[in-house]
Amino acid sequence: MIINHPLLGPRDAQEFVYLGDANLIDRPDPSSSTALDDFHDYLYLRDNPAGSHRELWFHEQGDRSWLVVTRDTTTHEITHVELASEYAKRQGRDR
Amino acid sequence: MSGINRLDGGQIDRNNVLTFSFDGKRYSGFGGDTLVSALLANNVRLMGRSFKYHRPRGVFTAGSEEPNALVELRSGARREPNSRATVAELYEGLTAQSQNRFPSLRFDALAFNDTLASFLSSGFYYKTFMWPVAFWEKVYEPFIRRAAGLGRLSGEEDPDTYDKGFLHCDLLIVGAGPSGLAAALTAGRAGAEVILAEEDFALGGRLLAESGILTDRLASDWIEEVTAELVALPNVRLMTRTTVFGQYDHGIFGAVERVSDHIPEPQPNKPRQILWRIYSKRALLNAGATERPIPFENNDRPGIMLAGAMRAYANRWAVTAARNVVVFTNNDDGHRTARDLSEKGVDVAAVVDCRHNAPTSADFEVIEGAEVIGSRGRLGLKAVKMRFKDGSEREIACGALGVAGGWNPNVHLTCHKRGRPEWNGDISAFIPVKSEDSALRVAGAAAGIFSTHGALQSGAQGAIDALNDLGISARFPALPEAEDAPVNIAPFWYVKGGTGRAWLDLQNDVTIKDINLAHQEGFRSVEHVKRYTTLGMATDQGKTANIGALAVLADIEGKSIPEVGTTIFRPPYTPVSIGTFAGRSRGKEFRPYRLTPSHKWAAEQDAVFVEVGNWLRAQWFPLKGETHWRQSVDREVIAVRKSVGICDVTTLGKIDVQGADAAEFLNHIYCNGFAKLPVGKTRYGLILREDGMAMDDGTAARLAEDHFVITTTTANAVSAFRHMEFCRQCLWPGLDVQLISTTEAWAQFSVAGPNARKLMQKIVDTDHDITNEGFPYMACGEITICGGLRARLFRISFSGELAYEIAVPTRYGDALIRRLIEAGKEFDVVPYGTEALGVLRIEKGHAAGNELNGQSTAAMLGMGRMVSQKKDSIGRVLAGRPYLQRVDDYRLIGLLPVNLDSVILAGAHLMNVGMESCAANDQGWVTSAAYSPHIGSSIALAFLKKGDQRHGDVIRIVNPLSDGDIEAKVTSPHFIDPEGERLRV
Amino acid sequence: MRYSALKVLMEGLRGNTGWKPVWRDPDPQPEYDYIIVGGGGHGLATAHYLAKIYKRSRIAVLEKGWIGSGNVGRNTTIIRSNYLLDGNEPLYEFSLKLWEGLEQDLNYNAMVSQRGILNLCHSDGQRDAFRRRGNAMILNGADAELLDQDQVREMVPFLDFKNARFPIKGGLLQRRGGTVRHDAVAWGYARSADSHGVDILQNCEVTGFKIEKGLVKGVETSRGYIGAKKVGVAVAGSSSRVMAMAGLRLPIESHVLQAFVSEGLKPLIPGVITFGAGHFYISQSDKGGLVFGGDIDGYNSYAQRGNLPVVEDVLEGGMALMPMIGRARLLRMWGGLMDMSMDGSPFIDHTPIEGLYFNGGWCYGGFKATPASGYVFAHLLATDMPHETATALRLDRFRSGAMIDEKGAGAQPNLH
Amino acid sequence: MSDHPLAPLTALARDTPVVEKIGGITITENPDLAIASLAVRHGRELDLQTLLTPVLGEDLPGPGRAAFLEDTAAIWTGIGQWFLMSPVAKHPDYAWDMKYIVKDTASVTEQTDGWVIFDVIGDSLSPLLERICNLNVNAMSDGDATRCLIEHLGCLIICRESGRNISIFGPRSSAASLHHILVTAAKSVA
Repeated sequence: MIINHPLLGPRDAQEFVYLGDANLIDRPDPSSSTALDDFHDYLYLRDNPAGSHRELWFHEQGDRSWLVVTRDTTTHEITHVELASEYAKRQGRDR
Repeated sequence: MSGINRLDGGQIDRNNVLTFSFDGKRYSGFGGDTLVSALLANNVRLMGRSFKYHRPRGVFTAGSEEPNALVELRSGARREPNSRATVAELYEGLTAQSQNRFPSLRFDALAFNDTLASFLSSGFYYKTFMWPVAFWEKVYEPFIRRAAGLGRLSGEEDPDTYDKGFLHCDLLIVGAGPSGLAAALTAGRAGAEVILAEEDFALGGRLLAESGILTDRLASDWIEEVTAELVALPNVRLMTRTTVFGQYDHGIFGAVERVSDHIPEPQPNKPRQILWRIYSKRALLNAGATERPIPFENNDRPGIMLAGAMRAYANRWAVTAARNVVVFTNNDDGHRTARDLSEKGVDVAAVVDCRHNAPTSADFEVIEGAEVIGSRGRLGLKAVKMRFKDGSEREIACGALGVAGGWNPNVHLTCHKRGRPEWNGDISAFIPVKSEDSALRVAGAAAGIFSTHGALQSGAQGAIDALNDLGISARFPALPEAEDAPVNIAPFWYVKGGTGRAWLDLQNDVTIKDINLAHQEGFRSVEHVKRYTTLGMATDQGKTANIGALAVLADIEGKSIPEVGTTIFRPPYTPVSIGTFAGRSRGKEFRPYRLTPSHKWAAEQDAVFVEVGNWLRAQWFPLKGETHWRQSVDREVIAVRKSVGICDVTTLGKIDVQGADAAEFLNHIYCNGFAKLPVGKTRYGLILREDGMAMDDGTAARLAEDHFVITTTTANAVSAFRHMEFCRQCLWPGLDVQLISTTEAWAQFSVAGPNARKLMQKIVDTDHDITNEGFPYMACGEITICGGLRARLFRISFSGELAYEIAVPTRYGDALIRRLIEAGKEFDVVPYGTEALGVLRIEKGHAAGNELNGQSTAAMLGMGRMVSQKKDSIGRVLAGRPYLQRVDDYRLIGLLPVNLDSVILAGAHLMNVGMESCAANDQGWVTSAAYSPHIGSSIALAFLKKGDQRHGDVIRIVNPLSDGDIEAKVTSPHFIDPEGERLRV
Repeated sequence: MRYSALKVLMEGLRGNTGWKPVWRDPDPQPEYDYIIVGGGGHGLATAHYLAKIYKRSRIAVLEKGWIGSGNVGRNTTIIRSNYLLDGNEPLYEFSLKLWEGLEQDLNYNAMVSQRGILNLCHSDGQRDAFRRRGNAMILNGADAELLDQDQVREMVPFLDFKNARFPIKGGLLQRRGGTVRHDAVAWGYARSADSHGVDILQNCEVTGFKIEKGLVKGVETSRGYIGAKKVGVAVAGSSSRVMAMAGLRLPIESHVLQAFVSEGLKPLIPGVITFGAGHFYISQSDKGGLVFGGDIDGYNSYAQRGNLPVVEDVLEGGMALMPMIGRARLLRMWGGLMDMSMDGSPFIDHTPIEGLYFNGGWCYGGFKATPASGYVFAHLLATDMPHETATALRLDRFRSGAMIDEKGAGAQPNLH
Repeated sequence: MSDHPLAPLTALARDTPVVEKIGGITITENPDLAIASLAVRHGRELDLQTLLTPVLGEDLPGPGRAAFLEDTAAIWTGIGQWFLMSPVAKHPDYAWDMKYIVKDTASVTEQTDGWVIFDVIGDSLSPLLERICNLNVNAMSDGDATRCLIEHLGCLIICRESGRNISIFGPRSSAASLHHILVTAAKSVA
């Protein structure tokens, strides 16, 4: 596969390490009263769609940036790639 | 003179006579021959035996789709079983043997199976061999295994090497027949980066196999002309002997280039083959088509072959399988074979055409509305039996039969991404579907365009369309005039009636009867039929067989072929040598080595090295006279405890953590607190996974308010860094923190033992105070040594002794170890390896890989209280789950054998005294064990249920693998200096 | 119809005209007591044991395509019970015992061949872990032997002992491990289930569940609505897709695992061998093909096909372990769809929806577990109690923290 | 300036750099480059630039690029991260010197000994490179700098002169393996 890195252009997927569902960015609030359940759902449950999937790839043999890649799990077609840090900031994680 | 079946003409070099041997008999052929063409020239028709019935077989095709003529090519360690003789280029001294026969090709004992055929029908083995129970492994299966299989591997290491590489192009053109050449010409002239890959050793495809299909010039002239132009174009890469075997995601194709298979052995330092991963923006498939047979009774005799192959042998290689031939056809193409052969002086006894409107010929008899219904000649065809339209029968003597059942486009590559071909009634064949991302287009016969004119035109147009996607404009080139005959075919899939066997899959011996039987037994889906009968599972993946089986199924079910369905092809297009995929990553080069800064010095000391991940580390340093590793290790351990030892600990992961928020960041990473760690101090830290289990441990040294250097275990260096980057970029992107690995940049040595300080004081520059007061336990700092070399000093200890870790730029590591050993002479300093390191840490009760195996909680490791509840760190929340907090969980303990002579083995399990040894009574297991020269016995660390409350108890250590069962006392995991006084002196 | 050597002989003499369909092709009934979703090995085995052992009736197996079209027909055919943890080992050992009696139980020769499985170790740490595992196996009633380097060399002299990057230090051997003809497992269970009255409904895709007040009533299918008292889902690979129709999210990801077969060769490799310093395992089929595989591609996928990097990784391992296979040719590569669970272990449990039961999350363990999986799933469906060998395989185990993590890799499916 | 007597070794554990000539290709170990990594602190991009411009004479290079100045080179290595390189002789303690310049606008880390550097020079390097790494060599122009995998090793390739002169940075501990890979490939295409 080839991942179109937002800064470096098309890169071989071999340079990346796959983590999984991009929802892993949305780490729950540990101080919440429902934290235990929230963390269980966050860490263990997956939509695992047959189709468009937002997922995390780490450019380990590249610039070491984490990317959020939107990829179809039935065709492997990649429709969108962005820096995970940008995505995370949009989710308000830098606050 | 080579061969009584040699004809005039052909693209062979008659001045280049090559001698070769088959089954020990010597023959000669010409340059440009394949093994098969040369054998046919020498009147050899019998070339192999079938898989199941061991039927005598001859060549069936003229290409890589060959099911029959499989041989063991070459000899010794270079022997290659199942080599398709149809594509084996002849070279001087080539040796080949027939395979899957015993004792000889002409007489094969296992041909006995053939007489039992009716008992060996499809799937018979599922129905028997069940009694007596024990007989399967002992009697039935060994026999079946010996009878099965095809060729033999040598059993020796492959002596050749293989390369791998990457290529990039705008347009990959697969196949260099008329459409491929036209495409290459078009794209090449447009200036695009083009790769033209051809599995054959010559360019031209069917142009080489036909005569007179270009009407305004000789095909050979045009090929020459085009080749010359393409060679001259710097943007075009011509790759012959290169098979594009698979299509993968995003325009990536796998190809194998056979660099040295046409010579006896590779040149020195050169590979036998190269695996190319071709990264293409667009690709065009011009893989041509494969002819299909018309099965009839005993249609598998040596001498019976595809008509197109018969024609190819005559035109390209100037050979015929026999001097008198018959052609059996359902379309005009068969007549072309008859015409070409009779023009070359071969006696065409008859053309049997099942159509009623067959074209006539002045040169040979055409019998229309007729069928071939049988054959004679066990080891070589003697005659075929045919049936006229009025039902009367006649036998025609002939040495070869060409069968023309029409052509199937080679759609294989279009299926590799799970694309399903669709039926085209005009040519009665499956043609490719357009790939959804248009990354792969198809042209020429592969697209079902069978005329030469159509192939040329569609090839050029395909290139223009593909380049158009890329914004490259290409112009339609001037192309030769060529025959443009329409496909004139009357679908006729197999000869009906008859009681004998008609073969569909020649290699796996699948007959029409087998398909009927499978269907009768309820195997109706195409996939079921394939799997039950093994149809299409042979080395040719059923290239000449599958369509016939579909036709049989269609007739049984009264459906059309597309209604019955199709089967898609998997990579590779043709089988690829396993060595090719491995490339140079073999033997010692399987993975790169990582060498420590003291490696050269350690090698000079005759150190014994051990693989730790990709690292090579000194395991121990044997002295003269030491005959057993234990002597060396014990000596090293004792020396550390008594005086001082030095160990290269460079392999530990080192990560530089800087930034205004570095401390807060580490507070998230480690379960214990770091915010308040003073500058100049080091602290042990435990990293949990988010699921609350221990991930890794190490130390963090605070060199400045905004600067930490942390260590990870050797094994987790990479994954821990990845994890920290995830936390930095994805979870806390607002923190001002920067990470970089410095593992490689620093050579780090542990100097441990009561005399460690004395030794260090000899190399640390005097303006640095490293007394216990000036540089206490867990201190860290940046210093200089040996008169000005910048270094880092950490007062940390893995051994439990007074110890320092000293780090210098890696290039000075070699000099430093030599200096330390020199300076340490007065203290009898010893270098110690990973074994002694292990003993020392077990004596001290430090957890390592065997304890930190991803299945341990902080509590199990005795660090439950370290998990700070005052802050948010990774893993804190889920570590609070009931099962991770249960009181009867395992706890790390020490074990001391009751009988000091008994040996404890890591991996043994723990049982209570007097209880039966079984899973239900399992109390835990030994994680690490060693002989402790300090204690004078075997000692161990273990996880024991409620172990923290059972110090002093006696427990059994059982090792059922070797019937071990000894008693041991449960102790604290700290065998030496539990109070940690030695660390602080 | 009973199969036997005599029957084969008689039919041979009669031109094989008397063989009957191995299973019927019935029309769906309006309602069944038990519906098994998924006509793979596990689903068919479940139906077989439900009917034969638990004497239940009115059972149907619903298969969206042709039976055995999933992983039972795509795997590398290995059977073994060499697991470490008490949550797993009893189930796989139970499975191995069922394999050992399978032909007689089914009257169908699935070619269960116990030629042994050898896991190689290349470091002291690996050997310690193997000793812990081997002992755990024996304590759970399985067989295991720990071999040193010489014993390994004697058993498989063709491995690379002289030039290895990661020298072989020993191995964990389970002699009762081996291989089975995978398709025959599906066909054998189908034939037996059918003979016990189970309706096997092919081309019958489940498109939805009918659930009222938290109680399952039946399933919508491509062949119409079918009512059911109890529904058991065994569709590993597609578990998330199917269970989503019942509104459930699972601790599962779907990944692709590639497998490979070489051209047929004369006997070369006795049993199953797994490389401990890379991703590679291999055996040789009765037909002579080398059957091998390695690790999953590592990304979520439903495509049933993989990519080249993993192919190369696997074959680099192969060449490192046995450089004699360099001139053997790779004939075919394909991909199977894995239910990768969050701790690498499966689930056999009821769901929050009454009457709906789930069997999945098998990672690569599915094929070897087929008989036991079917047996214990049948037990659960019939008795509503977990079978004694499957008490730990609960869907909600991550809430309590009772993971069954053989590899210690944590909640990351592609590491299991 | 330190005057300690400890003698350094090259990454190939020699006193002097190894030079290999194979066909038209020369592979030379280059131990003479001091390397410091630079990682900009949050929101200090402009401050860093201001402090560095006098030293570099130009802006830090962007993604995938390297800038060569008379005795300093800068390579983009990641978002907000660069390698700065200068002769060891001039900067035996490069990281310290750089930290002095950039102050608290960036994190500086010593990287000199994290790497082995092979300078590969020849008339046509693409036959060699296409055997070892997945780079579209023909598309690489002067000053391109990119990470890539070479036989399982994460490396950094800098294109000094397109197709004729490149530097390959590899992990120092694997210097011998990387050297073997390069030499083997060079012989294979020679």
